[in-house]
Amino acid sequence: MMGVSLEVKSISDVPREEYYASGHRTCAGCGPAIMCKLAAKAAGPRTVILGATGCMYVANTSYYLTPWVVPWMHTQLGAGGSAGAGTAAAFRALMRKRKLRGEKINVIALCGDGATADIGMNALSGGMLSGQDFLYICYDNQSYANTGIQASGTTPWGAWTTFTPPGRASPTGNVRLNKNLARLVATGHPSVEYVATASIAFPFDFMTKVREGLAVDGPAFIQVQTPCPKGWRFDSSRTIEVGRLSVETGSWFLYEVVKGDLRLTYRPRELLPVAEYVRAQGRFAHLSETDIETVQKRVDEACREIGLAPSSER
Amino acid sequence: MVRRVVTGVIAIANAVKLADVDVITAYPIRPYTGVMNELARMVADGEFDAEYVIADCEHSQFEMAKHASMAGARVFTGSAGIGFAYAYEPIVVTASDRAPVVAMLGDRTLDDPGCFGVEHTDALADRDLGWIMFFAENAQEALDMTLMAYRVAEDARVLLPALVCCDGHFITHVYRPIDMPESEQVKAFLPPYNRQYLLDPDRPVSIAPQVGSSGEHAYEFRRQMVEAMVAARRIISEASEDFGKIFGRKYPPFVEEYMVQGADAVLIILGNMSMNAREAARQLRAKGERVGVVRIRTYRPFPDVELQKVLVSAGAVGVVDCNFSYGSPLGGGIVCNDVRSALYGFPRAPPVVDFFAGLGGREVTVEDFIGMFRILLTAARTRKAEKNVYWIGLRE
Amino acid sequence: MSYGLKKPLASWKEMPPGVVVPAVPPGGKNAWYKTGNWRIQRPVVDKKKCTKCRICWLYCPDSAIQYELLEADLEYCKGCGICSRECPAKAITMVSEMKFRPGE
Amino acid sequence: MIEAIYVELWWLGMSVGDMKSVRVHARGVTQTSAATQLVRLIAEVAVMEGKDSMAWGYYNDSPDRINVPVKWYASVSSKPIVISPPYDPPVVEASVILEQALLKAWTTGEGVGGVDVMEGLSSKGVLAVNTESRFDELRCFLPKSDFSGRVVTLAASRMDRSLYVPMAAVVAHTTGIVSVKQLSDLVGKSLGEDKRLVIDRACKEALVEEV
Repeated sequence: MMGVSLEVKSISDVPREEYYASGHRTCAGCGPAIMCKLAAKAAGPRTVILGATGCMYVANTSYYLTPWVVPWMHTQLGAGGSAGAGTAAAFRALMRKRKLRGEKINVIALCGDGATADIGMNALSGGMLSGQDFLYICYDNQSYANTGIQASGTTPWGAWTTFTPPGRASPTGNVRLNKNLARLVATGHPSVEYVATASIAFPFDFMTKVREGLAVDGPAFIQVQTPCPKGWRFDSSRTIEVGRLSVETGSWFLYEVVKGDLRLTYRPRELLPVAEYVRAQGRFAHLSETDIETVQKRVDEACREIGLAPSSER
Repeated sequence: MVRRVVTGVIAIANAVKLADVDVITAYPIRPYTGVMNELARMVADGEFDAEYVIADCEHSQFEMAKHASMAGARVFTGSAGIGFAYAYEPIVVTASDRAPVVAMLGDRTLDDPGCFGVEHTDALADRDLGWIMFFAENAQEALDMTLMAYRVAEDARVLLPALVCCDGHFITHVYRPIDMPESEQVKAFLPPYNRQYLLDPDRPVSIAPQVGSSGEHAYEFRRQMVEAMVAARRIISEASEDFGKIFGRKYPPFVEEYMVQGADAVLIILGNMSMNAREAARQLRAKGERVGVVRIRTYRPFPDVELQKVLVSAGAVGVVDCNFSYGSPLGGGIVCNDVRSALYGFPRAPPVVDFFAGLGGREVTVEDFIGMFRILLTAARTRKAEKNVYWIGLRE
Repeated sequence: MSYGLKKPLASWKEMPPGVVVPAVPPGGKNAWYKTGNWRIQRPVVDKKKCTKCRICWLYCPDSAIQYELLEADLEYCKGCGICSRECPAKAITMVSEMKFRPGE
Repeated sequence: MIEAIYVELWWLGMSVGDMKSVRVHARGVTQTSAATQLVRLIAEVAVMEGKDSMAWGYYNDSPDRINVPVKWYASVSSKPIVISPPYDPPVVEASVILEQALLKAWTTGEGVGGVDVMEGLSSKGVLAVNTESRFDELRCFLPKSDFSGRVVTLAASRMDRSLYVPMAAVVAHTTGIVSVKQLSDLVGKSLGEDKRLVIDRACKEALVEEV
């Protein structure tokens, strides 16, 4: 099933139909909203979406309304993996028992980083182990944005959040090093055949990965970086630009792990200094030059580990 | 009809198989685990076809069940004690999403102290969340109630989850003879699960969106739930009658009465303890004392009218509470306070006495029940209870 | 109270059981939540510069840019400016809403 | 029907407590802080004057989103307030617009989105707009209404980065809901003496026009 045919190479491969329509309460310039739109386009009409509590639940389906064209259902904050596994189990059983007919139905759990890396870690791991056929997409905006920007398990070091405000006694902001979710899933769940990272700033790459993840007969996981203008504090027009900077500075990698083998799907020609990414965001405004050097060092290490030449070594 | 000697958990597993359940979500906790062990074996042996999903905790287990149900599958799950408490969040939303999940609860003491003796607090603490609650007395009834639970829960006029509560040890782990229903009978009794709104790409809907937070909609949904419970009363009666016709075992839908005719003292009880209570009543009746027992089979919807009918003419009413409700009105248990509410306002309402008994799995003997009846008979004579609450069998 | 919601509020008897709302029909939009009044600036497309690459259409978080027309649906465009910033041909300018009368 | 009873209760509250309310229209996230501070400031000045007050945001607007029209309120009463805070007071003495494009927020039409800045504005009330334009240039953006009060325009964003200090001055100056002097004292004490100048300038430069 997996292969070239699933690839979205250019805009002409992007379906024109919208399955996530206009009319939702997401921020102007919302990164996760772009993710919803692209993921739904990649998956197509025979898809069921399960949305964990978070912005993409509260902002999308506010006031007893919906922007979804395809079936959608809310799941509890810590239940993305369970929702995916439960729904997929139902479809598998019903189709096998001929109580439900027709083509395969894609099941996607759309959960934020808090819902995935923190409260939903159990359910994520359980879902990945379940053998059920669903795709778990973690849209990672690196904070609990819906509740007003609190630190989550993927909030990067040094970031301002309302739980990690830089102050006189504690000038750095967030001092916890973020969890490496995709690697955690890939390393810890050998039966998961497809794990990937993506970014909305690289939409064709992301859409291809959604299709690859759905094509696997079993659980698959994608962590997609979705810059958040409210939480990261940048102008709403810069969402894609900040996402691109993240990848081009080596602060975020695009890779896939197919049956255990990691492969970068995009290699920046020449990595930019991390300061360009950090200085583009208000949440890092309090960081000193030394702090940024610390960040650069960490990024360099990560680059070396994954096989990219760090920007400082050029 | 085949007669077999099995434990309560095996009996329920057979009900699940007979109901042709599509998805089972499992997580272990004593004393309910046996039902999942048996179902795993049945599925592995190909005795029936279901997706058996192993969950990572009760929260996931009940969430999986809810979502599978909303995707159109007939679902079985279950838990016990503190495990059910761990699933509190999914328990709330399963009902409000109107997912007719059927779960077995092996009633067990809530931690701490860790103890898997029976207590009903695990179920009763969640009595107000929109789950239909049945309390079985023995393995046969547990099997039958499970079939009933699917019939009632999945009825389009109800669409609420249902819980079959079974006392730890006394039902879950004791071998008893049961009549195994035929699958043809079950087919005649239980129509396929079919609902109007579910996760179907051919008929897309959004389920459980956020509603406005300044009071626009949530209130109406609360009222709907109340109506579903009202409908459940009707459907439970209807289904009980059908059950008797098809399977030949007749159950009163809500309360089972024993020797209550002209009784001065009536004990109200849930679950397996009713066996000893009935024996105590029989012995006292033989001595000329007018005592009887009422066993509540359906706790939600609460059998208020049925209890009123039986109890207003009684001299005194005792409620056996195998649960706790710290700081409650008059220090009573959960069942006692519900019974009192149901009787309030009746001009000749009898005094109501609460008997805590059997907590933590402590045995309640026939003699214990005779003692309770004696207290009640005194209260009936004086039309006044000496104390509101008695702790039976407690080391003072 | 209308709670600012112009959609008629149904009685509890009229609501389907459970919290269920119909999906948006294919090709449609959420008619009950229009976000055009979020805009402070609006994207104005210079048709002469536009190369029809459709990058704006791809990135619009509100799916407001129409595929054929390549203009924003002003009933929904929130004026975030991503289209303008990402346009490779620099064909989209953000212009203050105060330059346009109601209905314009 | 319920609405009618509710309005009546509200007026009862007003007659008992002499309650007056102000509504602030702002943009989500970028102006939320200014809107919050504005209503809080009015409420605080009122307390200093020995009055009772409350301030709150429209509950459904929380959490707010970038650019979404949000509403904030302050109510002030010379007697203790005896009714619970409503979500949306049906009558306000002033409608304060922190971002001028909100004037045309009503044009979105049907649905949850429509926001009418004139809604419930008392006929002799004040419409205060943060703008560099004169009212004549803004008139065309407003919905039809029988409003016959005053319109105040002030280029507040340019005057002070806080935005809320000059706009609070405008509210105090035109409605008298709190006194400008008390406001100036509180702001001077809590935000610095130079802010008193902002208040003086705002009162002077605010252009008050009859509709």
